[in-house]
Amino acid sequence: MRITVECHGASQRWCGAELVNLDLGEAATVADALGRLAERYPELALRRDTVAVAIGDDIVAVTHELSDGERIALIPPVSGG
Amino acid sequence: MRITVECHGASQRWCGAELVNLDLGEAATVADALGRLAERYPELALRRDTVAVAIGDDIVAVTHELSDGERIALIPPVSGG
Amino acid sequence: MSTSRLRKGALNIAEWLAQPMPPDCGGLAVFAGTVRDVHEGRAVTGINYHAHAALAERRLAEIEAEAAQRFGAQVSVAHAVGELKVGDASVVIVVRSGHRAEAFAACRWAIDTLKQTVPIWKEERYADGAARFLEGTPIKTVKES
Amino acid sequence: MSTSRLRKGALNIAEWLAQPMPPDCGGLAVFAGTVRDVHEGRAVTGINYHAHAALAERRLAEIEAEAAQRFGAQVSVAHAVGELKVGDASVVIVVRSGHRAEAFAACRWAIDTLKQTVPIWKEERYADGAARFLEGTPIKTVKES
Repeated sequence: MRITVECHGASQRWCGAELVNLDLGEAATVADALGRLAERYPELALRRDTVAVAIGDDIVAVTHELSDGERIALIPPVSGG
Repeated sequence: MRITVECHGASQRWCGAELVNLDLGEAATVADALGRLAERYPELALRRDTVAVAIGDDIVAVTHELSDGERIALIPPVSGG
Repeated sequence: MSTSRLRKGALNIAEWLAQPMPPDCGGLAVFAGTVRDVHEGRAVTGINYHAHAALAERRLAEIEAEAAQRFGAQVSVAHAVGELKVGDASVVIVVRSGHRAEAFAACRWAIDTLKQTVPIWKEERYADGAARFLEGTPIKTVKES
Repeated sequence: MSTSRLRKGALNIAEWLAQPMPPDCGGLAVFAGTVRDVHEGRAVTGINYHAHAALAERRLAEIEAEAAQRFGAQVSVAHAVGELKVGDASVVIVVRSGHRAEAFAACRWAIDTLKQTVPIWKEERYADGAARFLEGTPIKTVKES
Protein backbone atom coordinates (compact mmCIF):
# COMPACT_ATOMS: atom_id res chain seq x y z
CA MET A 1 0.00 0.00 0.00
CA ARG A 2 0.98 3.62 -0.46
CA ILE A 3 0.22 6.27 2.19
CA THR A 4 0.89 9.99 2.51
CA VAL A 5 2.52 11.51 5.57
CA GLU A 6 1.91 15.16 6.50
CA CYS A 7 4.89 16.53 8.40
CA HIS A 8 3.79 19.19 10.91
CA GLY A 9 5.90 21.59 12.94
CA ALA A 10 9.54 20.60 13.37
CA SER A 11 8.92 17.27 11.62
CA GLN A 12 8.98 19.28 8.37
CA ARG A 13 12.62 19.98 9.14
CA TRP A 14 13.44 16.42 10.19
CA CYS A 15 11.93 14.96 7.01
CA GLY A 16 12.89 17.87 4.75
CA ALA A 17 9.35 18.10 3.33
CA GLU A 18 5.75 18.83 4.24
CA LEU A 19 4.48 15.69 2.54
CA VAL A 20 6.19 12.30 2.24
CA ASN A 21 4.86 9.27 0.38
CA LEU A 22 5.57 5.84 1.80
CA ASP A 23 5.19 2.44 0.19
CA LEU A 24 4.42 -0.14 2.85
CA GLY A 25 3.55 -3.82 2.81
CA GLU A 26 0.08 -5.29 3.31
CA ALA A 27 -1.50 -4.91 6.80
CA ALA A 28 0.91 -2.15 7.73
CA THR A 29 0.35 -0.24 10.97
CA VAL A 30 1.22 3.25 12.17
CA ALA A 31 4.25 1.72 13.88
CA ASP A 32 5.42 0.34 10.52
CA ALA A 33 5.08 3.77 8.95
CA LEU A 34 7.05 5.40 11.77
CA GLY A 35 9.69 2.69 11.46
CA ARG A 36 10.10 3.37 7.75
CA LEU A 37 10.34 7.14 8.36
CA ALA A 38 12.92 6.57 11.11
CA GLU A 39 15.08 4.57 8.71
CA ARG A 40 15.02 7.42 6.22
CA TYR A 41 15.25 10.41 8.57
CA PRO A 42 17.76 10.16 11.43
CA GLU A 43 16.47 13.33 13.12
CA LEU A 44 13.01 11.81 13.29
CA ALA A 45 14.45 8.53 14.56
CA LEU A 46 15.99 10.36 17.53
CA ARG A 47 12.60 11.79 18.51
CA ARG A 48 10.32 8.96 17.49
CA ASP A 49 8.91 8.38 20.98
CA THR A 50 7.80 12.01 21.28
CA VAL A 51 5.81 12.02 18.03
CA ALA A 52 2.10 11.23 17.88
CA VAL A 53 0.18 10.37 14.71
CA ALA A 54 -3.20 11.80 13.72
CA ILE A 55 -5.69 10.66 11.10
CA GLY A 56 -8.33 13.30 10.48
CA ASP A 57 -9.01 14.87 13.88
CA ASP A 58 -8.07 11.75 15.87
CA ILE A 59 -4.80 10.77 17.48
CA VAL A 60 -4.36 7.09 16.64
CA ALA A 61 -2.45 4.33 18.40
CA VAL A 62 0.74 2.94 16.86
CA THR A 63 -1.15 -0.35 16.45
CA HIS A 64 -3.70 1.30 14.13
CA GLU A 65 -3.89 -0.55 10.79
CA LEU A 66 -3.44 1.62 7.73
CA SER A 67 -5.36 1.45 4.45
CA ASP A 68 -4.04 2.06 0.97
CA GLY A 69 -4.16 5.76 0.11
CA GLU A 70 -4.51 6.83 3.77
CA ARG A 71 -3.16 10.16 4.92
CA ILE A 72 -1.51 10.38 8.33
CA ALA A 73 -0.10 13.40 10.14
CA LEU A 74 3.01 13.55 12.31
CA ILE A 75 2.38 15.52 15.51
CA PRO A 76 5.77 16.36 17.05
CA PRO A 77 5.92 17.95 20.54
CA VAL A 78 3.57 20.94 20.59
CA SER A 79 4.44 24.56 21.48
CA GLY A 80 1.23 26.58 21.16
CA GLY A 81 0.08 29.40 23.39
CA MET B 1 -14.21 72.80 68.94
CA ARG B 2 -16.68 71.86 66.26
CA ILE B 3 -15.94 69.19 63.67
CA THR B 4 -17.86 67.68 60.76
CA VAL B 5 -18.26 63.95 60.30
CA GLU B 6 -18.86 62.45 56.84
CA CYS B 7 -20.80 59.21 57.14
CA HIS B 8 -19.87 56.82 54.34
CA GLY B 9 -21.52 53.56 53.33
CA ALA B 10 -23.67 51.92 55.99
CA SER B 11 -22.65 54.55 58.54
CA GLN B 12 -25.12 56.86 56.75
CA ARG B 13 -27.82 54.49 57.94
CA TRP B 14 -26.45 54.14 61.46
CA CYS B 15 -26.23 57.91 61.92
CA GLY B 16 -29.28 58.77 59.82
CA ALA B 17 -27.35 61.41 57.84
CA GLU B 18 -24.46 61.91 55.45
CA LEU B 19 -22.99 64.72 57.56
CA VAL B 20 -23.03 65.13 61.34
CA ASN B 21 -21.61 68.09 63.29
CA LEU B 22 -20.04 67.41 66.66
CA ASP B 23 -19.11 69.86 69.41
CA LEU B 24 -16.14 68.53 71.33
CA GLY B 25 -13.94 69.88 74.12
CA GLU B 26 -10.43 71.23 73.67
CA ALA B 27 -7.70 68.75 72.67
CA ALA B 28 -10.24 66.19 71.44
CA THR B 29 -9.04 63.10 69.58
CA VAL B 30 -10.59 60.82 66.99
CA ALA B 31 -11.45 58.46 69.85
CA ASP B 32 -13.39 61.25 71.55
CA ALA B 33 -15.33 61.91 68.36
CA LEU B 34 -16.15 58.20 67.97
CA GLY B 35 -17.19 58.08 71.62
CA ARG B 36 -19.59 60.98 71.15
CA LEU B 37 -21.05 59.39 68.00
CA ALA B 38 -21.44 56.05 69.81
CA GLU B 39 -23.44 57.78 72.56
CA ARG B 40 -25.82 59.24 70.01
CA TYR B 41 -26.10 56.34 67.55
CA PRO B 42 -26.53 52.85 69.09
CA GLU B 43 -26.06 51.12 65.72
CA LEU B 44 -22.68 52.77 65.34
CA ALA B 45 -21.79 51.91 68.95
CA LEU B 46 -22.31 48.21 68.16
CA ARG B 47 -19.83 48.39 65.25
CA ARG B 48 -17.40 50.95 66.60
CA ASP B 49 -14.39 48.61 66.49
CA THR B 50 -14.91 47.89 62.78
CA VAL B 51 -14.96 51.55 61.74
CA ALA B 52 -11.86 53.44 60.60
CA VAL B 53 -11.55 57.20 60.34
CA ALA B 54 -10.05 59.11 57.41
CA ILE B 55 -8.90 62.70 57.12
CA GLY B 56 -8.30 63.68 53.51
CA ASP B 57 -6.77 60.59 51.89
CA ASP B 58 -5.23 59.26 55.12
CA ILE B 59 -6.54 56.75 57.61
CA VAL B 60 -5.75 58.24 61.02
CA ALA B 61 -5.20 56.62 64.41
CA VAL B 62 -7.82 57.02 67.13
CA THR B 63 -5.19 58.96 69.06
CA HIS B 64 -5.05 61.63 66.32
CA GLU B 65 -5.75 65.10 67.77
CA LEU B 66 -8.48 67.03 66.03
CA SER B 67 -8.53 70.73 65.15
CA ASP B 68 -11.48 73.09 65.19
CA GLY B 69 -13.35 72.94 61.89
CA GLU B 70 -11.77 69.63 60.88
CA ARG B 71 -13.65 67.20 58.67
CA ILE B 72 -13.33 63.48 59.36
CA ALA B 73 -14.82 60.55 57.47
CA LEU B 74 -16.23 57.32 58.91
CA ILE B 75 -15.00 54.28 56.95
CA PRO B 76 -17.20 51.33 57.90
CA PRO B 77 -16.31 47.82 56.66
CA VAL B 78 -15.73 47.98 52.91
CA SER B 79 -17.49 45.93 50.21
CA GLY B 80 -16.04 47.02 46.87
CA GLY B 81 -15.28 44.83 43.90
CA MET C 1 -8.64 58.24 28.96
CA SER C 2 -9.17 59.89 32.32
CA THR C 3 -6.31 59.39 34.74
CA SER C 4 -8.86 58.72 37.46
CA ARG C 5 -9.13 55.13 38.64
CA LEU C 6 -12.60 55.77 40.04
CA ARG C 7 -15.20 56.22 37.31
CA LYS C 8 -18.83 57.31 37.27
CA GLY C 9 -21.00 54.48 35.92
CA ALA C 10 -20.27 51.08 34.38
CA LEU C 11 -16.73 50.43 33.15
CA ASN C 12 -16.01 49.65 29.50
CA ILE C 13 -13.44 46.86 29.72
CA ALA C 14 -12.20 47.45 26.18
CA GLU C 15 -10.89 50.86 27.25
CA TRP C 16 -8.23 49.18 29.39
CA LEU C 17 -7.18 46.89 26.54
CA ALA C 18 -6.61 49.63 23.96
CA GLN C 19 -3.01 50.16 25.11
CA PRO C 20 -0.58 47.96 23.11
CA MET C 21 1.33 45.18 24.85
CA PRO C 22 4.88 46.20 25.80
CA PRO C 23 7.26 44.21 23.56
CA ASP C 24 8.88 42.48 26.55
CA CYS C 25 5.51 41.22 27.85
CA GLY C 26 4.00 37.89 26.85
CA GLY C 27 1.10 37.57 29.28
CA LEU C 28 -2.04 39.68 29.68
CA ALA C 29 -4.44 38.79 32.49
CA VAL C 30 -7.71 40.62 33.03
CA PHE C 31 -10.32 40.34 35.74
CA ALA C 32 -13.63 42.14 35.66
CA GLY C 33 -16.37 41.98 38.27
CA THR C 34 -19.93 42.46 37.11
CA VAL C 35 -23.28 42.89 38.87
CA ARG C 36 -25.13 39.59 39.36
CA ASP C 37 -28.90 39.20 39.28
CA VAL C 38 -29.13 37.38 42.60
CA HIS C 39 -27.43 37.63 45.99
CA GLU C 40 -28.14 35.43 48.99
CA GLY C 41 -31.34 34.30 47.30
CA ARG C 42 -32.72 37.80 46.65
CA ALA C 43 -33.37 39.11 43.13
CA VAL C 44 -31.01 42.02 42.51
CA THR C 45 -31.80 44.77 39.99
CA GLY C 46 -28.64 46.81 40.46
CA ILE C 47 -25.97 48.08 42.82
CA ASN C 48 -25.25 51.67 43.80
CA TYR C 49 -21.50 51.89 44.47
CA HIS C 50 -20.44 54.53 46.98
CA ALA C 51 -16.82 55.53 47.61
CA HIS C 52 -14.65 57.80 49.71
CA ALA C 53 -13.20 59.27 46.55
CA ALA C 54 -9.86 60.69 47.76
CA LEU C 55 -8.86 57.64 49.81
CA ALA C 56 -10.17 55.22 47.17
CA GLU C 57 -8.10 56.88 44.42
CA ARG C 58 -5.04 56.71 46.63
CA ARG C 59 -5.57 53.05 47.52
CA LEU C 60 -6.20 52.03 43.89
CA ALA C 61 -2.91 53.69 42.92
CA GLU C 62 -1.14 51.94 45.82
CA ILE C 63 -2.47 48.56 44.65
CA GLU C 64 -1.03 49.19 41.18
CA ALA C 65 2.35 50.18 42.62
CA GLU C 66 2.50 47.33 45.14
CA ALA C 67 1.48 44.74 42.54
CA ALA C 68 4.10 46.08 40.15
CA GLN C 69 6.75 45.68 42.84
CA ARG C 70 5.64 42.27 44.14
CA PHE C 71 5.08 40.64 40.75
CA GLY C 72 7.23 42.65 38.33
CA ALA C 73 4.13 43.41 36.31
CA GLN C 74 2.37 46.43 34.86
CA VAL C 75 -1.01 46.68 36.61
CA SER C 76 -4.04 48.91 35.99
CA VAL C 77 -6.98 49.00 38.37
CA ALA C 78 -10.29 50.85 37.98
CA HIS C 79 -13.56 50.84 39.91
CA ALA C 80 -16.99 52.23 39.15
CA VAL C 81 -19.10 54.43 41.42
CA GLY C 82 -22.81 55.22 41.10
CA GLU C 83 -25.74 53.17 39.85
CA LEU C 84 -24.92 49.96 37.95
CA LYS C 85 -27.33 47.49 36.40
CA VAL C 86 -27.09 43.70 36.26
CA GLY C 87 -24.25 42.74 33.88
CA ASP C 88 -22.42 46.07 34.25
CA ALA C 89 -18.71 45.94 35.10
CA SER C 90 -17.88 47.48 38.49
CA VAL C 91 -14.18 46.68 38.60
CA VAL C 92 -11.45 46.00 36.04
CA ILE C 93 -7.90 44.77 36.71
CA VAL C 94 -5.47 44.50 33.80
CA VAL C 95 -2.00 42.98 34.20
CA ARG C 96 0.74 42.88 31.58
CA SER C 97 3.82 40.86 32.44
CA GLY C 98 6.59 38.74 31.02
CA HIS C 99 4.89 35.39 31.56
CA ARG C 100 1.52 34.03 32.56
CA ALA C 101 2.33 32.91 36.09
CA GLU C 102 3.02 36.45 37.32
CA ALA C 103 0.11 37.81 35.28
CA PHE C 104 -2.38 35.50 37.00
CA ALA C 105 -0.80 35.96 40.44
CA ALA C 106 -0.77 39.76 40.22
CA CYS C 107 -4.34 39.89 38.90
CA ARG C 108 -5.64 37.66 41.68
CA TRP C 109 -3.70 39.54 44.35
CA ALA C 110 -4.97 42.90 43.06
CA ILE C 111 -8.67 41.99 43.17
CA ASP C 112 -8.38 40.26 46.55
CA THR C 113 -6.50 43.26 47.95
CA LEU C 114 -8.90 45.78 46.44
CA LYS C 115 -11.81 44.16 48.26
CA GLN C 116 -10.07 44.63 51.62
CA THR C 117 -8.36 47.98 51.24
CA VAL C 118 -10.42 50.36 49.09
CA PRO C 119 -13.19 52.42 50.73
CA ILE C 120 -16.06 51.44 48.44
CA TRP C 121 -19.48 50.21 49.53
CA LYS C 122 -22.14 48.25 47.68
CA GLU C 123 -25.75 49.33 48.19
CA GLU C 124 -27.77 46.55 46.57
CA ARG C 125 -31.14 47.25 45.03
CA TYR C 126 -33.68 44.46 45.01
CA ALA C 127 -36.62 43.58 42.78
CA ASP C 128 -39.03 44.25 45.68
CA GLY C 129 -37.87 47.89 45.86
CA ALA C 130 -35.70 47.49 48.96
CA ALA C 131 -32.04 48.55 49.15
CA ARG C 132 -29.32 47.84 51.66
CA PHE C 133 -25.62 48.28 52.21
CA LEU C 134 -23.83 44.94 52.27
CA GLU C 135 -21.86 43.83 55.29
CA GLY C 136 -18.20 44.36 54.49
CA THR C 137 -14.76 43.74 55.92
CA PRO C 138 -12.90 46.23 58.17
CA ILE C 139 -10.55 48.23 55.96
CA LYS C 140 -6.87 47.21 55.86
CA THR C 141 -3.87 48.91 54.34
CA VAL C 142 -2.40 47.63 51.06
CA LYS C 143 0.84 46.66 52.81
CA GLU C 144 -1.11 44.52 55.31
CA SER C 145 -2.84 42.64 52.52
CA MET D 1 -17.82 36.24 14.60
CA SER D 2 -16.49 33.12 12.97
CA THR D 3 -17.30 29.93 14.81
CA SER D 4 -13.74 28.80 14.23
CA ARG D 5 -11.45 28.81 17.25
CA LEU D 6 -8.36 28.86 15.04
CA ARG D 7 -7.87 32.22 13.32
CA LYS D 8 -5.57 33.49 10.60
CA GLY D 9 -3.40 36.30 11.99
CA ALA D 10 -3.30 38.21 15.29
CA LEU D 11 -6.35 37.97 17.55
CA ASN D 12 -8.36 41.05 18.50
CA ILE D 13 -9.07 40.48 22.19
CA ALA D 14 -12.00 42.91 22.22
CA GLU D 15 -13.91 40.57 19.90
CA TRP D 16 -14.20 38.01 22.72
CA LEU D 17 -15.44 40.64 25.16
CA ALA D 18 -18.27 41.95 23.00
CA GLN D 19 -20.70 39.35 24.30
CA PRO D 20 -22.63 40.64 27.36
CA MET D 21 -22.08 39.02 30.76
CA PRO D 22 -24.77 36.46 31.61
CA PRO D 23 -26.87 37.93 34.47
CA ASP D 24 -25.93 35.09 36.83
CA CYS D 25 -22.19 35.66 36.31
CA GLY D 26 -20.13 38.02 38.46
CA GLY D 27 -16.59 37.18 37.37
CA LEU D 28 -14.87 37.60 34.01
CA ALA D 29 -11.29 36.36 33.67
CA VAL D 30 -9.26 36.78 30.50
CA PHE D 31 -5.82 35.58 29.52
CA ALA D 32 -4.06 36.58 26.34
CA GLY D 33 -0.63 35.49 25.22
CA THR D 34 1.36 37.86 23.04
CA VAL D 35 4.59 37.63 21.07
CA ARG D 36 7.63 38.81 23.08
CA ASP D 37 10.65 40.56 21.59
CA VAL D 38 13.19 38.23 23.14
CA HIS D 39 13.45 34.49 23.83
CA GLU D 40 16.36 32.74 25.48
CA GLY D 41 18.46 35.84 24.88
CA ARG D 42 17.75 36.08 21.13
CA ALA D 43 16.01 39.10 19.60
CA VAL D 44 12.68 37.90 18.18
CA THR D 45 10.91 39.73 15.34
CA GLY D 46 7.87 37.50 15.09
CA ILE D 47 6.44 34.00 15.32
CA ASN D 48 4.89 31.93 12.56
CA TYR D 49 2.25 29.72 14.20
CA HIS D 50 1.57 26.41 12.46
CA ALA D 51 -1.32 24.10 13.34
CA HIS D 52 -2.87 20.78 12.47
CA ALA D 53 -6.16 22.56 11.82
CA ALA D 54 -8.70 19.74 12.22
CA LEU D 55 -7.22 18.31 15.41
CA ALA D 56 -6.49 21.77 16.84
CA GLU D 57 -10.11 22.90 16.34
CA ARG D 58 -11.31 19.74 18.03
CA ARG D 59 -8.96 20.10 20.98
CA LEU D 60 -9.83 23.78 21.49
CA ALA D 61 -13.52 22.84 21.62
CA GLU D 62 -12.74 20.01 24.06
CA ILE D 63 -10.89 22.44 26.35
CA GLU D 64 -13.96 24.71 26.43
CA ALA D 65 -16.26 21.79 27.23
CA GLU D 66 -13.97 20.25 29.85
CA ALA D 67 -13.38 23.62 31.56
CA ALA D 68 -17.13 24.26 31.63
CA GLN D 69 -17.67 20.92 33.30
CA ARG D 70 -14.78 21.12 35.77
CA PHE D 71 -15.32 24.71 36.86
CA GLY D 72 -19.00 25.43 36.11
CA ALA D 73 -17.91 28.29 33.89
CA GLN D 74 -18.51 29.52 30.35
CA VAL D 75 -15.17 29.33 28.53
CA SER D 76 -14.07 30.57 25.09
CA VAL D 77 -10.69 29.69 23.63
CA ALA D 78 -9.10 30.94 20.42
CA HIS D 79 -5.64 30.64 18.86
CA ALA D 80 -3.96 32.39 15.97
CA VAL D 81 -2.14 30.74 13.06
CA GLY D 82 0.22 32.37 10.59
CA GLU D 83 2.70 35.20 10.92
CA LEU D 84 2.49 37.32 14.09
CA LYS D 85 4.60 40.32 15.04
CA VAL D 86 5.92 41.28 18.46
CA GLY D 87 2.98 42.43 20.62
CA ASP D 88 0.37 40.49 18.62
CA ALA D 89 -2.02 38.23 20.54
CA SER D 90 -1.62 34.55 19.69
CA VAL D 91 -4.10 33.09 22.18
CA VAL D 92 -7.16 34.36 24.04
CA ILE D 93 -9.05 32.61 26.84
CA VAL D 94 -12.23 34.19 28.21
CA VAL D 95 -14.07 32.78 31.23
CA ARG D 96 -17.40 33.96 32.60
CA SER D 97 -18.50 32.44 35.90
CA GLY D 98 -20.44 33.08 39.07
CA HIS D 99 -17.47 34.17 41.16
CA ARG D 100 -13.83 35.05 40.74
CA ALA D 101 -12.27 31.91 42.18
CA GLU D 102 -13.67 29.65 39.45
CA ALA D 103 -13.01 32.29 36.80
CA PHE D 104 -9.29 32.41 37.64
CA ALA D 105 -9.02 28.64 38.08
CA ALA D 106 -10.73 27.84 34.77
CA CYS D 107 -8.68 30.45 32.89
CA ARG D 108 -5.41 29.13 34.27
CA TRP D 109 -6.38 25.51 33.62
CA ALA D 110 -7.42 26.32 30.04
CA ILE D 111 -4.14 27.99 29.03
CA ASP D 112 -2.00 25.37 30.78
CA THR D 113 -3.99 22.59 29.09
CA LEU D 114 -3.93 24.27 25.68
CA LYS D 115 -0.14 24.32 25.74
CA GLN D 116 -0.03 20.54 26.24
CA THR D 117 -2.91 19.31 24.13
CA VAL D 118 -3.36 21.44 21.01
CA PRO D 119 -1.28 20.65 17.88
CA ILE D 120 0.21 24.10 17.31
CA TRP D 121 3.86 24.89 16.74
CA LYS D 122 5.81 28.12 17.14
CA GLU D 123 8.38 28.90 14.45
CA GLU D 124 10.30 31.85 15.87
CA ARG D 125 11.85 34.44 13.57
CA TYR D 126 14.95 36.22 14.78
CA ALA D 127 16.46 39.61 14.09
CA ASP D 128 19.45 37.92 12.40
CA GLY D 129 17.14 36.36 9.78
CA ALA D 130 17.17 32.85 11.24
CA ALA D 131 14.02 30.89 12.09
CA ARG D 132 13.45 27.75 14.10
CA PHE D 133 10.69 25.61 15.52
CA LEU D 134 10.72 25.66 19.31
CA GLU D 135 11.15 22.48 21.29
CA GLY D 136 7.72 21.52 22.61
CA THR D 137 6.03 18.99 24.82
CA PRO D 138 4.69 15.62 23.60
CA ILE D 139 0.97 16.04 22.95
CA LYS D 140 -1.49 14.84 25.62
CA THR D 141 -5.24 14.50 25.55
CA VAL D 142 -7.43 17.07 27.32
CA LYS D 143 -8.65 14.43 29.79
CA GLU D 144 -5.04 13.60 30.75
CA SER D 145 -4.30 17.24 31.51
